[in-house]
Amino acid sequence: MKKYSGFSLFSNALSYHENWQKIWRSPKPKSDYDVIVVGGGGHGLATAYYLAKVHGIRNVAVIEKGYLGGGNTARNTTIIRSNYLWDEAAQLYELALKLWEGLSQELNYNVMFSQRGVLNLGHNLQDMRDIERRVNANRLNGIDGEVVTPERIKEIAPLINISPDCRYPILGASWQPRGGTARHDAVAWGYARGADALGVDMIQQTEVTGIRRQNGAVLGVETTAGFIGARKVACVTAGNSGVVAAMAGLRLPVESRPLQALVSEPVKPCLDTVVMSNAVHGYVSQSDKGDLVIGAGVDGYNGYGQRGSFHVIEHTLQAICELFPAFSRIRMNRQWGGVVDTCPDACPIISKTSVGGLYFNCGWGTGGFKATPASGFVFADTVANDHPHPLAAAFDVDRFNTGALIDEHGAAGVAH
Amino acid sequence: MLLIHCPHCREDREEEEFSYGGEAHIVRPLAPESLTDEAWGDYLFFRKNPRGIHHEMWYHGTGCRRYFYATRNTLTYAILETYCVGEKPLVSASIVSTAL
Amino acid sequence: MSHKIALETPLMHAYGQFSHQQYRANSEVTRGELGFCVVIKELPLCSQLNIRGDAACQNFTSGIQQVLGIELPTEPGCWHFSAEHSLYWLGPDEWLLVSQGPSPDLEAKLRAALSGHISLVDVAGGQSILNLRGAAPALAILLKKSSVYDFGGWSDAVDGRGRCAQTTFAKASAVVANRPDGSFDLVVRRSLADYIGRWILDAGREFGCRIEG
Amino acid sequence: MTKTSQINRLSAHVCASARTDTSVIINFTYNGRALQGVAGDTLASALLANGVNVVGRSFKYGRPRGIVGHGAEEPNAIMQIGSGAATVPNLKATQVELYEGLESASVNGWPSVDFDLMSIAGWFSRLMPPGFYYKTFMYPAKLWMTYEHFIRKAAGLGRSPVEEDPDCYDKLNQHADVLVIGAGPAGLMAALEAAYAGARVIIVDEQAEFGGSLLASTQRIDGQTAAAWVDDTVAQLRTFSNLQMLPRSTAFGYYDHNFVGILERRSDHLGLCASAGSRQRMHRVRAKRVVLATGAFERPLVFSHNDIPGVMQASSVSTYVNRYGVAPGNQMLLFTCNDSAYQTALDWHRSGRTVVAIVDSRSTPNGEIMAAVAEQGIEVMLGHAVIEARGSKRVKSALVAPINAQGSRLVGAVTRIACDLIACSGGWSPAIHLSSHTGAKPQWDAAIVGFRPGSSLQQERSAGSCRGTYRLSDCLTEGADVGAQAAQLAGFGDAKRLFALPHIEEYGEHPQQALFLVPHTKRSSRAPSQFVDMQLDVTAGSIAIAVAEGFDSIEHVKRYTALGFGTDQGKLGNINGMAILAAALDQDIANVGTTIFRPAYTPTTFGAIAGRDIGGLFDPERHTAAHHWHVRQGAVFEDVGQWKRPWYFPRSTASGSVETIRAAVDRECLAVRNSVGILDASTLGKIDIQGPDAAEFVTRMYTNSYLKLAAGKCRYGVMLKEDGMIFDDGVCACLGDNHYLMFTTTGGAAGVLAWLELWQQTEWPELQVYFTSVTDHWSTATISGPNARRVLAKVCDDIDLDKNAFGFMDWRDCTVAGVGARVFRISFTGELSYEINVPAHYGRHVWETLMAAGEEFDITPYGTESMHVLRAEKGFIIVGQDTDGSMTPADMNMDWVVGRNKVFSFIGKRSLYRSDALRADRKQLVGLKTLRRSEILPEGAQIVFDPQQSIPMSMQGHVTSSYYSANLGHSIALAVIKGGLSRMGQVVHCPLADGRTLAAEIVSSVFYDPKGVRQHVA
Repeated sequence: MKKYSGFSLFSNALSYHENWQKIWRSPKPKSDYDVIVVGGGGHGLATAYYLAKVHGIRNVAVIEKGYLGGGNTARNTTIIRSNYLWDEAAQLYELALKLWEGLSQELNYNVMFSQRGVLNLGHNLQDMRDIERRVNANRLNGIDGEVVTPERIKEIAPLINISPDCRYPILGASWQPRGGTARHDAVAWGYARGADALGVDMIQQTEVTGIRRQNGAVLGVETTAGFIGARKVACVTAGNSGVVAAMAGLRLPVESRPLQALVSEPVKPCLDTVVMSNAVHGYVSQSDKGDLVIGAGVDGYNGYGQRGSFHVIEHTLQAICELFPAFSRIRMNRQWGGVVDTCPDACPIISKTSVGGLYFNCGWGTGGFKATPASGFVFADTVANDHPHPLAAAFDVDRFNTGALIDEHGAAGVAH
Repeated sequence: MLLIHCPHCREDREEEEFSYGGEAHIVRPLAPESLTDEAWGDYLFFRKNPRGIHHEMWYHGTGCRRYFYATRNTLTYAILETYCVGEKPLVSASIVSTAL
Repeated sequence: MSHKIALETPLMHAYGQFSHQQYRANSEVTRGELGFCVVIKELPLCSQLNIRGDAACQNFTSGIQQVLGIELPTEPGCWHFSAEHSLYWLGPDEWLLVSQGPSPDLEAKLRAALSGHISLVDVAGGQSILNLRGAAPALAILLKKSSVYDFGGWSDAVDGRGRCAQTTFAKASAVVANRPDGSFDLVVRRSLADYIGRWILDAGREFGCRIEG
Repeated sequence: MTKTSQINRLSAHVCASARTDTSVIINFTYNGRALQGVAGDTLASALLANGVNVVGRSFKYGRPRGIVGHGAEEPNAIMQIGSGAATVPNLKATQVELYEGLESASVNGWPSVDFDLMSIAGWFSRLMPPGFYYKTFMYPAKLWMTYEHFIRKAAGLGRSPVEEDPDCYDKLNQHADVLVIGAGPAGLMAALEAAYAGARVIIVDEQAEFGGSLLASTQRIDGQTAAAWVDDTVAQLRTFSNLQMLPRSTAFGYYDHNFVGILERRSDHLGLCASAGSRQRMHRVRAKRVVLATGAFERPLVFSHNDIPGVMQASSVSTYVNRYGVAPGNQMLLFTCNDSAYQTALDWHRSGRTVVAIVDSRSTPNGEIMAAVAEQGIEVMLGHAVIEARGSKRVKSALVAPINAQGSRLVGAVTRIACDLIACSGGWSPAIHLSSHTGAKPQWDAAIVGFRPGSSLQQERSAGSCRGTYRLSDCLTEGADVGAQAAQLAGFGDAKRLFALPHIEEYGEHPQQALFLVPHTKRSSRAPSQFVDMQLDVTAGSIAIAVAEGFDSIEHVKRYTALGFGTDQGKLGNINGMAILAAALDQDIANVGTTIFRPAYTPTTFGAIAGRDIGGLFDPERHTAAHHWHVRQGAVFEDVGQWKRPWYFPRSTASGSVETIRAAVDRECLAVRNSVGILDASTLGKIDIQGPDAAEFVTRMYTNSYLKLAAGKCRYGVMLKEDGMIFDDGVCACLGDNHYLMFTTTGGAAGVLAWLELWQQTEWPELQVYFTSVTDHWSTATISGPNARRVLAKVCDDIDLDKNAFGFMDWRDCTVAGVGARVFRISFTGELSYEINVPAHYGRHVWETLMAAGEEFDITPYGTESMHVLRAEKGFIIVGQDTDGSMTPADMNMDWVVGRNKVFSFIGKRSLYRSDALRADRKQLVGLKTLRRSEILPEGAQIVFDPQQSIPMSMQGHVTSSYYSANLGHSIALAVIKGGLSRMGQVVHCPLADGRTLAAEIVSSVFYDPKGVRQHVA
């Protein structure tokens, strides 16, 4: 792999950029592989990368029905944080955050990981109790975070409205300075380039249509390009996980829902952090291009259409205008939707299955992007050793039978 | 943005009046205590979640307060029918696939 | 020991409140001297019963008819009324009965007349009825601002019967019914009456809008 | 009229068709310069009239840019309009109607748009290929945030306002039989036919005037000018009461089930000021049928330096001349590959300015219009192309060369032609955006060299040029037919056309040539920049580089080069970009396909999408009957769900200052324990339950049984979800045979009712039971404390209040303050308590009567905070605070409320036997006493056993509730701790953020009156 640098940029400029190396080969699929990763999104590409890099398993193919990084990787609002409540989740997301902090150098590809901090706002007394509880847990887990006052919030995000007179005044927030955003496409491309350089085959525009099994173990996958053999099949297909699981006669405790987002027209820098509010349902950050990147809540119904309902967008922008009254005159440039696979406890499934050599990594719901490096890291380890990585053990699908759920929905609204 | 025909109000109504009730026709086991953890977990959490024809439940909360069923394509969002509790759907995945 | 009993409807404190803005080119209507195109009138307290029962059951429907002198609306989205009673269709087995003036023995009369699986619940304290009247097109526009329902698709109310729908109103809900005089009645939850009053004043600002008792 | 500044304004007699009124002067400013325009101008036409060349600087290279278009497609003329709170960033000058006093400024360029230091970047443009930032700024890692700081500064267009929006916005929910989008020739005819058929019709157009392309047309319809025909037709539409016309209204998104979002700009054209009405209004239209008549965009031609000011769309030049009476230049060179653009030469010629030549890439065109051009003596260069524009801030000349028939390479010498305006036309692209929002896949049609709308997933049809029908007569016919059909499909008319179609003279046309990238003497990677997407500086060269690097899908190229990501959403650039990519990949355009079209068609104001539901109306506020009394008392409120509940009632002290929350809560709590307090408990959910199977049903819902509960009695119950976790709790009373009243938590009311309905309607329809919400019907005043009975006795004399006659957990119907009431003797404080329920319209009266009656006992109103303290002293839980959706009754030390031997398996029972629910080390509810009694544990503090351990610490639980108890004289806390119930007496530690570690002892969760004698006080 030819290294990227200011120098390589300069030398390529001299030759009118006509001699850049292809970012990845586009090989014809081999007849069989040690591992086939189904799904060429960020998590799948990261899985392939760490299989090759950490475990030396290089006879690997990533099979993607569309183009690499074209699913939720291309559709999310790129927020990165690790301030989760429960130990199991917090440790997983914190591993991700640590990997993010060195990812551009690891991949020699600038993923523009921008640690401008994340605010999670509280609007009522129970919000604040939950924030205290979460931040204390984070601190004792070695994760940065503090509870901040409205005045401090105003310093961090000067255009925010901390007036006590509005319908749901801001009472405080949790603040994780190490959180931030990254350039989503670059993450997929960087992992793909890195994996390709280690010998992983990127098979695009090829759809897996079946999972061939024998005596309870996988033999490979049927695809639109024919059968491809594999000793192990690792499925990382997010919203389509239920569909792929069905190919192996499995059901999952996931439901696929539309999740919508939107961007404004680009404006000069006016928001230098990520602001999230669960209570009023909206989150916003500003990209390096200047767009306000805004995320909505999950739509109420199952849907694979990569479209949601407009009233969800309306509600989200009401929340944004509540938090930032000055943004009311800014305009929405583009809106879109993704398909998120939601679990009952809002935590992922990283798991072996009842089928030998078949593994699933799914159920990330609305929170997958931030976990990309750790998801790939622990899943690669689980696949390589056919045994859950210590940080993945708690996310076995069996928890839905034993009842050992990890409820990251946070505390329910206070009663009485 | 869905427009849903309420079989009780006998009108097309806006999605904002309804809330989604999840997969339809999941029958609660008669003797839960006799089930294994797996069987009970399956009833609690595991769903068909199909990409295509889906029989699902809706609640007309801002309307007649009745639950009813809909057969909806989860890819195109087209609602093929709505029907009352106790009724059977006329459209099923197999019918549609053979129709294609 | 005796007490002077003070009654209070939910919007009483807001009578006389109004919204009014100087005319602008982008308002649909020009207002007369009065300056108010829409008037919200909170109707005086009356008895309200929530009725549940089986519309297919003969002696249920006839029992209602016999006690109230009006036919139970079994057609979805309809309400029937006489000078004394109004019956609103709320659902396939649910109706709202509104009767003018206090009629404490009405529930007892109905219970006596109705047999089988029924439910009668006094909800008079929990709801308030607001009458919206106004000049066209102000009233129609106000309803379009406030609800996703297509009131424009309704046939006009005639004496004794009209259309009604339980639907969204602002971010709350209401039972909306049309009257023969072209005005509309809103049945709203008591706790939300303040909110809905404020909403209508705000949405009706460009027409001029007033709350009265 | 004065023409001091308007050097390009044509006099009225030269251009009679103009819709502008040169007799009405309008003053405005551009970058501080005072300029003049006339009535009917857009900001763009006014700027052109004033000879303004440079209106912006490009995003990446800082190149000077001028106006190229006349509508939504404009990529360059991006303006900051107005100043102060009402300023708006990023408006397209081509869409801004001019008004007196308008302030405009270009959004890029420092120190000025004419001299921009960023243009230095242009010199290094070769160092900025697509995605260059992915390849650089990586080392040293810690410097990235610094690099990024400067990248961010350079990015962005206009500036966000910094003050609250002074305007308001609203919405109309509209329902139409036929919605017609676009009021050009096809749309007008469609609306006419549909309205005549009797359908409810709405017709919208984004421009101030209806007419679309006809407003700038010199064609004659039925012998009159196109504009006159438009005026007649619009007048005719006005006569229909079933038709609504919405000018200045943009359909920005087409959503499922024929829901269309439309933004109407109501006061922007009047000037920027807080309008008393709404500035903009969103129409949420649900239509039975939709007719799309959205027109087409002229396609630019891609040649070197085609971004220099003075290179414009041919149709835009015609529009400025014919509609606005503005000639943006003097010496025009027309570059085309089709017949339609020849009209621009005729228009320009008529305006009295010079047509230098027509450069036509086709070698043997023979359209009828060529004769008309020849008549005017205009030179035509066939088989030639403009390969490069020359000039810096304005075109000075064009390099022209002969090209082969395929338009793929040059076949002769380059000549230089002087001109100051190059009008270009690469043919037309249908505006298929809205059709594509529905998920319809655009279909490439080589015959029209463009994408037609795909087969639709919604109830819509396209008509006119948005489906590739370009001849005016065909547009009118198609519009009429589609309109009549739409009406019929919506249930009106017989789909037959009712209006006679007008007669039109049209030229016979020669086919256009597909020309997407004009060849240069150098290949694209080395030729002077050939711009594809001007707003984002995407060139043909950068697409070539992306392909060379292995990005071979259109989505990858779009994301890698940013093609089409601008605020114009690639209306001009996308098709050329896709075609150039297809060529680079050696595929045909149909294979490469388009990127996905997303709303918004044009940028849509946040405030308009939010509507009125902001500020005080953001979410409904629910008030109790005594709310206004609480307000008058100066209560501080807490949001609980949508309810406003008094949190505490601070008194002003003698010194005039107001009590702190601590002082107020201490006082309120002491009052309840020592005399009597009064709480507004009206917000608790209440559900009336009637029917023969009521008892059985209630028993299935709660963990305990109600089969034997007698009339007049109450019982406390807990509800689980099927996963075994607590989700609500409350008291349920038996009112009589088959009749119950269920209390729920304030937040849980709606959810519990829906939950009951769910099970009854869908799982157990055979159970005969009805549920009715009576939450709002009852106003509840809870009087609590040793003097509660004495207070009640003063206002209630028709029942025996003796503690045995009216026992704990009993209820009675009686008369309170002269009002029929239902009184429950239940207690959430542990004191003698009565919950007095009366119909809400008596609520205020009864509350005030109780206050008067309690005066001698110094009855004290208390709020939710004191309620929380008092119940915590008793160890009563609050669902949602002490539980979090992962707690079973056993975890709450409440096994006593679980009827494990009930006949029927209650909801959630099975889950209590799952292996995880049986773990010994589950978190369990206990009490905590700080070792230093004055210290109060923070709620949410995490609990560890060993404070010395290093991070990460092993956390054993957390504090769920914590207060200072004035009654006990020390702090108390509730917590959930792993295996807590078997750890009584052990000391645990709470390491806090401020560095302190508080130690506390695990004790019983019941701190006060453990025997519960106080609620039985005589």
